[in-house]
Amino acid sequence: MKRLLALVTLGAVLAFGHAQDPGVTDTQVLIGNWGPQSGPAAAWGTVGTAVDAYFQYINDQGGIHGRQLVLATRDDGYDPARTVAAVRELIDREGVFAFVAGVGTANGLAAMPLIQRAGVPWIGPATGSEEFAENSNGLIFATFTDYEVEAILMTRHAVTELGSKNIAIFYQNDGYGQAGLRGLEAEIERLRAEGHDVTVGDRVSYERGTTNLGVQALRLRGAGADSVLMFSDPTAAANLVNEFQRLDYKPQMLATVTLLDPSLLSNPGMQGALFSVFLRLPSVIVGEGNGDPIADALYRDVIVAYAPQIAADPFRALAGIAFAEPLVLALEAAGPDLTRAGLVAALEQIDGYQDGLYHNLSFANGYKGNNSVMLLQVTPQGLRPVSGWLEL
Amino acid sequence: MLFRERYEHDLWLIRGSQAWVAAGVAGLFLLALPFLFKGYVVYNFTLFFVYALVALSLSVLVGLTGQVSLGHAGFLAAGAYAQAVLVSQGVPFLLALPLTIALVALLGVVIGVPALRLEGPYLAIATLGFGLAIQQILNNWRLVGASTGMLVERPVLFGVDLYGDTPYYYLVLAVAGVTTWALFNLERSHVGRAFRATRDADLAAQMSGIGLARYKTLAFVISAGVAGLAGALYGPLIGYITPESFNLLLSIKFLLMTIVGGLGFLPGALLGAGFITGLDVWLSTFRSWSQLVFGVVVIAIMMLEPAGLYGRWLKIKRFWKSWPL
Amino acid sequence: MSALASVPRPGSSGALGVPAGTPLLELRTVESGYHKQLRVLKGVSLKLMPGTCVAVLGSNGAGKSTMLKTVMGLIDDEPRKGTVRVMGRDMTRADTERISQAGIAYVVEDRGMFPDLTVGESLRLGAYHRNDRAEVRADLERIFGYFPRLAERQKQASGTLSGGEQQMLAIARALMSRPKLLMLDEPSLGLAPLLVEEIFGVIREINRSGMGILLVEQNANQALAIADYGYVLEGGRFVLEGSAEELRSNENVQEFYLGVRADDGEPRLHVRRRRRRWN
Amino acid sequence: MSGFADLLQVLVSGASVGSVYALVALGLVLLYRTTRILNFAHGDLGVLGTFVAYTLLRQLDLPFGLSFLLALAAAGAIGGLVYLLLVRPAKNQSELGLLILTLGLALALGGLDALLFGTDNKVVPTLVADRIVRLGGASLSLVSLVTAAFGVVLMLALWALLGFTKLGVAMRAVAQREDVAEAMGLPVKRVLVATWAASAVLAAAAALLFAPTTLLNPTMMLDPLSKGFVAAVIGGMNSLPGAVVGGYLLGVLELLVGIYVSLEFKASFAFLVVVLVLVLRPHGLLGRAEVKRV
Repeated sequence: MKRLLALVTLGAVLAFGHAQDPGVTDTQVLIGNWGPQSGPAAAWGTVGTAVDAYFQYINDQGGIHGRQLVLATRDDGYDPARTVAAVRELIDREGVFAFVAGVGTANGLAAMPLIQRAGVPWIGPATGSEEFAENSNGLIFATFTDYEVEAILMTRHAVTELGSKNIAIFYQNDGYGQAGLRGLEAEIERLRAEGHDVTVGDRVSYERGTTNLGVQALRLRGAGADSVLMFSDPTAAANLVNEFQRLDYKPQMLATVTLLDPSLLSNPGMQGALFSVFLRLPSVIVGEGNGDPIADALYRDVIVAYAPQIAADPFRALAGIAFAEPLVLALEAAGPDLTRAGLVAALEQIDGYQDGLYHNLSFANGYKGNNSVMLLQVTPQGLRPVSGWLEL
Repeated sequence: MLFRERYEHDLWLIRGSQAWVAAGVAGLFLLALPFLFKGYVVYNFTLFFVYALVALSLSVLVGLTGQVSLGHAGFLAAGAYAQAVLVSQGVPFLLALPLTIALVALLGVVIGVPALRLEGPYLAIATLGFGLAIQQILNNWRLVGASTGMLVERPVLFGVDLYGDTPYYYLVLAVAGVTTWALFNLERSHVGRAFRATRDADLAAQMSGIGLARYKTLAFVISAGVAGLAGALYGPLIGYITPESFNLLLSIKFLLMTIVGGLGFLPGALLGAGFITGLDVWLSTFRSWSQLVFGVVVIAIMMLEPAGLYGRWLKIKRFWKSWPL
Repeated sequence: MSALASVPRPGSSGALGVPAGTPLLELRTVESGYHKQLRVLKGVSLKLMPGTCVAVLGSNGAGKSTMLKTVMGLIDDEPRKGTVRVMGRDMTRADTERISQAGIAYVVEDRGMFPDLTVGESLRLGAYHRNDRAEVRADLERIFGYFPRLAERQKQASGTLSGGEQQMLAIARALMSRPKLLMLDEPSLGLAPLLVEEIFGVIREINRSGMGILLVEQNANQALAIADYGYVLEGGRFVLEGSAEELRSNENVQEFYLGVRADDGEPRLHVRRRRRRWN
Repeated sequence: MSGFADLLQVLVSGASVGSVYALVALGLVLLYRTTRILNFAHGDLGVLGTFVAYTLLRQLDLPFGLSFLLALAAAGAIGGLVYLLLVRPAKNQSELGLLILTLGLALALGGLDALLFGTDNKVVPTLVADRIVRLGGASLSLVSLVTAAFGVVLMLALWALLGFTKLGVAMRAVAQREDVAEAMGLPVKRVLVATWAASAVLAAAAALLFAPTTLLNPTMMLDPLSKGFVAAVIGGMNSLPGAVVGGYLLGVLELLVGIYVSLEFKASFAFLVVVLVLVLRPHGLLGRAEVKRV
């Protein structure tokens, strides 16, 4: 046991005694990432591909302080056990400097203790769970507007702007959907206290992966809700909307950013629905000529140019870039002598940054870098903004 | 020794001096492993031990008694959650371990009794349903964090904090080693022979006085208990459990392990668990190709070697032993 | 039985261009078995001329069924040695389908019912490879005339038939393919003696209508009663062959297959089992 | 929820999903009773067929009906090839080994779909433009009615094939006694190819009918496949009418449970039904015990 202890101490001395942090050489920075490239959630593999494309784009511009960005990405098949394995390997063997994106709430929660123990910064978890920012310990920098905030902002808009009296929610029975439910209930209570006449019509859940959603549609129609918040995945939403049409039921739908899927936008049943987004959107999503110029440029120069295979999934692709954006900003700001401490300090300096995909990126007041959403409406001409940037 | 010449040969767990040397080398390698490799290798070996326990438990059920289960992730989940809840209620880790085994074994009775009446595809689909049902129950059970899941801490045992890779590796190695040894012995005991008899000829076994129902249920109980034990080790290993993790794909992987390894041979389950765990690690860098390659590898094994990897190993061994005969 | 003449006649052999005097089936030193390791047939040779009925006698495990399966090409990669010729053409290790279409029909040992198929469906299945619909219908009518009981049960599931009816259906189904050679594996198995009489009567009439018959039997009495020629199969070899007459009069055959006891006067219980000595 | 209109609504919605379950179950049972293979690649064969249809529609701009038919044909061909290239060469495999083979195939096909067609969600148009038909206070969608009708047509076609054609009768014969069928000189190999092909066509038809109500992606058929297994088991793995009954029963019961009992319970309900049915009738509602040959 003594010898073991000696070995460990020696290792620790070596690690801390070293001038430079792992993953950094004079010519490159190694960044880690995981995501499902196989299995039921494989669509989210797009995020990793987009980050890789973004890195290549940056590298072709000369890299950052002469260093090339290299992405080491692992497929975890959405299985937390494999996420843990992948993260260990990325830390121990690959020696990554930082993590970026990383898909899945459960996967992220399983990886979080490892990442924190190793003191690796993690930028832009690709999930809207609030857990990551709340347990940041100065290492995790979240940019996804969390689901609860999203629900609050959507509810507030429905009641104060659209005059909704009876709001129901259709949610996936998991952390994501339940965060939406919490947000809805909290905001309704607050609004009622303010004197608004509004009730929660019904809380209708479904289990992830199920496809027979006729009951949910019948229940929502039965509740007579004039607005329905949708905290589901695109497949379930498509199912539900098709059922709505069959039942001839047309509530005002308010959908989360997760539902911003091209396939759903083209669904005739989604006409008039509102989508909340936390990113600037390109023309390919909102319709020719309506796109934000920053988003348009990134879509064209990064996605179409470097990863055309994911161009059909523009939202997840841009989200990938968005998760990596603060990292690139901070690497730039941290200067040529790159250390993890330096990177974290640079990240914490980001305050009110508006030139990227976010409306207002700020880590000055906490590790939730982004708390704003914008609502867009599906019209025959494409997505049209119906609100400015809403913030808590 | 090429052929078994006496009945006692069947009773030896390890045959011949070469085998002893091989087993010794393997044992030494496993003991020294944390000093030779980095943390992620140690982690993957620990995960392999846990999966090997599940594969063994499934091999007892499928290989020895011929009852299929497509829901073993359910037993793993039950074990992981039972252990986590017990520990969070203040039950010491080592005491929680046997309690978990007992609880999950009890669940095995609950599943095993109705399973008596089922066979073939009916049992496969019913157990598949069991796995999904466990997932759904956990997903809606607020006490265990519902879909959010539970954080699982690693224990401190006898003053050693098992937080590190190495101490936990040794704990799992010890538990898995003892369990494997026990199961290998079980296979050769009269219980093991009775299991096989129920598999090979229901009718004949019944006539020769083997209580068919008793042994079939017993197999479920043992299998569930061992899978539950694996679950109890799995939770602290990953550090975080959610119902989502114990999905159908995991159950399928366990079945793959037992069958790819070689059905009906317990060593085959070990080989299969090692193979599938390794394949996952290897394929994690394959990006979008990983699933296709995984599927093709499985197909290839099943087409080329009906008896699985262990069958191939036996053939190679026989070839070299009889060479140049 | 007035329906004698109405049994489907084998297709005129001249049409196939098979010269007269060519055996329907000829085995030359055939060796066969299972899984490459087990050798069951250890070199058997047999010849079956058109229109004749040949019986192969043998006890359990002698290799009778293996021989028929080998002829039909039902055992993969067998026969390992020797040749099988059907109507002069080499059919060694050929596809079962091809062998069947060359004109051999095989009635398996347990009668091989498709329990859920009706009698009518089973019979039409026998004519699977024939496209002459009118002829098939005519054959069906003729066979119903021949087995009136099957006609009554046309719409009945074949799994619900009695044992004797199932055997009739098995034979009728085989006839529907208009074979030139009918191979029967123990048609008497598990049937009451009266039924056995009836079935063998039918087989004889089929034979008289010109169809070759290869009959594999343990019931030597019945088999030799209708056969022209016979072989005795033991341990994978033919130990004796000859005309039905010769076999019937052979002492060994009498004792071991016909159940005629050699009258040596000694009390039965004390008789040491005699060793069979062929040659 | 109460009243006749609502009940009618439930029945129609349930029957629409039920016809998808029934088609899936029918394909599974057709294959199982002939080959004793529990085909876990069934859903993925269907998805592949749907991707073919999608490609023909979107890339080659072929008319809808033609794309649909060509996709069914392609699925049939793929099913036949699966038998010839994978299952037949592995004939020394045990039943469980073959099950694993189909699991491997399911993973491989899913991976292939993701590589060839992408993992993003795609929209497959419906057979007819949707319209709401009012009936006794319930609103019925034309698409669900057409879906249900098309499902029934396919089932009738299968019934006709098995009952009245030579090939169909041979398929049933091979299902009952493959050894005898072979000894009779029936073209067993071709019959098995046809069985695999017919099963794959049913899978593709189910997926094609289902795709418009959801979104097309490589994992689209996961849930309908597991429900199809449930329906098949409820009805009896060797009974084709059982598969149809099981499918519709499950589709309607699921909705009733969701409305009158609990939504959270709905998803695991299917398997509770399985356990209940199997405890009472271990071989399904219309299935029969398989005779063990000793």
